[in-house]
Amino acid sequence: MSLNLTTRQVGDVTVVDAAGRITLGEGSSAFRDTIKSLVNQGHKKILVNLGEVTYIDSSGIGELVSGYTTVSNAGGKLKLLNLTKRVHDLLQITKLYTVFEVFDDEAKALASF
Amino acid sequence: MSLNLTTRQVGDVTVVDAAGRITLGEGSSAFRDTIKSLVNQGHKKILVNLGEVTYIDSSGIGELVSGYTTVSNAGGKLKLLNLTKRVHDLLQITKLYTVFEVFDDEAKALASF
Amino acid sequence: MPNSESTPEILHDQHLESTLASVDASEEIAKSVAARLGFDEEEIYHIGYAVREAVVNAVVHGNLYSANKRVHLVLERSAQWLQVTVEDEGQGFEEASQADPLAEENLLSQSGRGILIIRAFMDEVTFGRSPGGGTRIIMRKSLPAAP
Amino acid sequence: MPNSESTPEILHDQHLESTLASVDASEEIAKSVAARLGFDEEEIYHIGYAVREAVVNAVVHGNLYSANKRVHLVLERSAQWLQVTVEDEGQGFEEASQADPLAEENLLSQSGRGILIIRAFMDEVTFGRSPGGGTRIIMRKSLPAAP
Ligand SMILES: Nc1ncnc2c1ncn2[C@@H]1O[C@H](COP(=O)(O)OP(=O)(O)O)[C@@H](O)[C@H]1O
Ligand SMILES: Nc1ncnc2c1ncn2[C@@H]1O[C@H](COP(=O)(O)OP(=O)(O)O)[C@@H](O)[C@H]1O
Repeated sequence: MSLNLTTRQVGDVTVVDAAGRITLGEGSSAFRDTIKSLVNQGHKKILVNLGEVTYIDSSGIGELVSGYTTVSNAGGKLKLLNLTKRVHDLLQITKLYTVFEVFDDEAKALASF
Repeated sequence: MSLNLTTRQVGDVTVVDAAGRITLGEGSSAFRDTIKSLVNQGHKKILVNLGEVTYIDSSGIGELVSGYTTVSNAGGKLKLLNLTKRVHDLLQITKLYTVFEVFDDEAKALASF
Repeated sequence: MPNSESTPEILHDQHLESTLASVDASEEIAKSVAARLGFDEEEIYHIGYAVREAVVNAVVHGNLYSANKRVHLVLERSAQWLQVTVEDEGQGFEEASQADPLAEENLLSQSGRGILIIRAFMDEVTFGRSPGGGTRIIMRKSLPAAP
Repeated sequence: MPNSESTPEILHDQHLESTLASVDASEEIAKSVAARLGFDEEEIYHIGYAVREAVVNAVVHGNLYSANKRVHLVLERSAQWLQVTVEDEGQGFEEASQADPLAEENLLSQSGRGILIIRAFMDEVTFGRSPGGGTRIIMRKSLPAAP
């Protein structure tokens, strides 16, 4: 699979470290299922680290938004960490930059929850 | 991909001929996307022919149900045609046999819409 | 001939990555072991199906597809049964607190049917915890009567 | 040197199956053609991205993954531009009737951003119909200035 996910717990925040490509297919499904399972298991503070994500297609962007909605609907928060320039540009083009809380410092991101 | 989909229009009914396995991954996603796209394009009478489907996992069953709901919510109808014994048994076990309208004769299925 | 208390024989023991490829592989492994033990076609299908669902749950719900987590798959046989154990490195779960997929209000749910089908297809199913606190599912199917 | 009205040169012309493997293949083909034409890394990424999105739409919305339908991918160059054409065998669609992904009420939609990004990444984008009534999208990007 071209997307690598690793989940770690830092205090009460769950950090999902993503690496590779989030594109239609196994990548976007794995991302979606992971967020869903976390929410199912009661996790409400989710920080998605996109620092190693080199590519997100429009379907992957859709899964970021769905994840955001799923977590919000469960009374939690999903925030983003470490956008590459390419991912940053995509969020600008799609006006999602204003929707997501975005951090480039993990400590600050963790403290913000 | 282990699932083969073919779509054909018979009068105002769209028949989706499925063959192979509907399992978590590209199979279940392709099935979901196809139903969504059909509904998006205004198709409201959808007959899913499962005659050549040898295997559906629980995720695939979930996509059948989602497809049913998506079409119903759009004011349409999704019905099933030609269940193999294995698929029939799965719908029994999950009590979905009562939810779906199921046919084993295409002409009758088409006339029922 | 071994009696029911004899040590089971391990037929397969493998740590798999948390990917859908591992799901396909597990189903194939289970089916070929079941075939070797003389199960009939329908039983082989049932065993493969149950193992697929258990490994999907381990990958998706347990390990969250994590690259640093493995799924442990063990197949063993005793004189009476084939036993399949699937362990993940997740946080475990309580079967009793899951929604009942047969309840009227859940019939149209998109998910939640895996364990129901595993129970329908295997003779004995027990949930427990893996050493690390993740989920362990043990599934047994009685061996076919010797011909 | 050819002028702008000269016949474009066809660099690639292929009929692809309606699968995600074709999507990956199309992106790779577009990127390697773009690299050969001297586009820089960022432009190559943009061209590959736009082609991926166009082929996803052809596979998913146009051909509905159908085993009996093909996606037609053509890359050509003139003196001024690289042009990519993607055609499907679907029923076509009206761009104007699609929801605006930038409207406040659609910002949280799960889908509907592909064409927006295609337009952002390519210089000229035109939708039309393929001979069979499906969708034809033509995307152009100005060639890099000769060094
Ligand atoms: N290995 C596991 N680790 C954590 N939770 C699990 C595991 N297996 C099952 N579950 C929980 O039990 C629920 C029901 O599982 P299942 O019946 O297989 O249906 P589904 O996987 O479609 O939700 C899952 O949604 C999940 O919350
Ligand atoms: N090739 C096509 N055939 C039919 N409909 C299409 C095609 N391409 C796009 N569409 C329609 O336009 C909509 C917007 O497409 P797009 O911006 O790429 O977003 P998305 O694919 O995520 O929905 C699609 O949802 C679909 O209804």
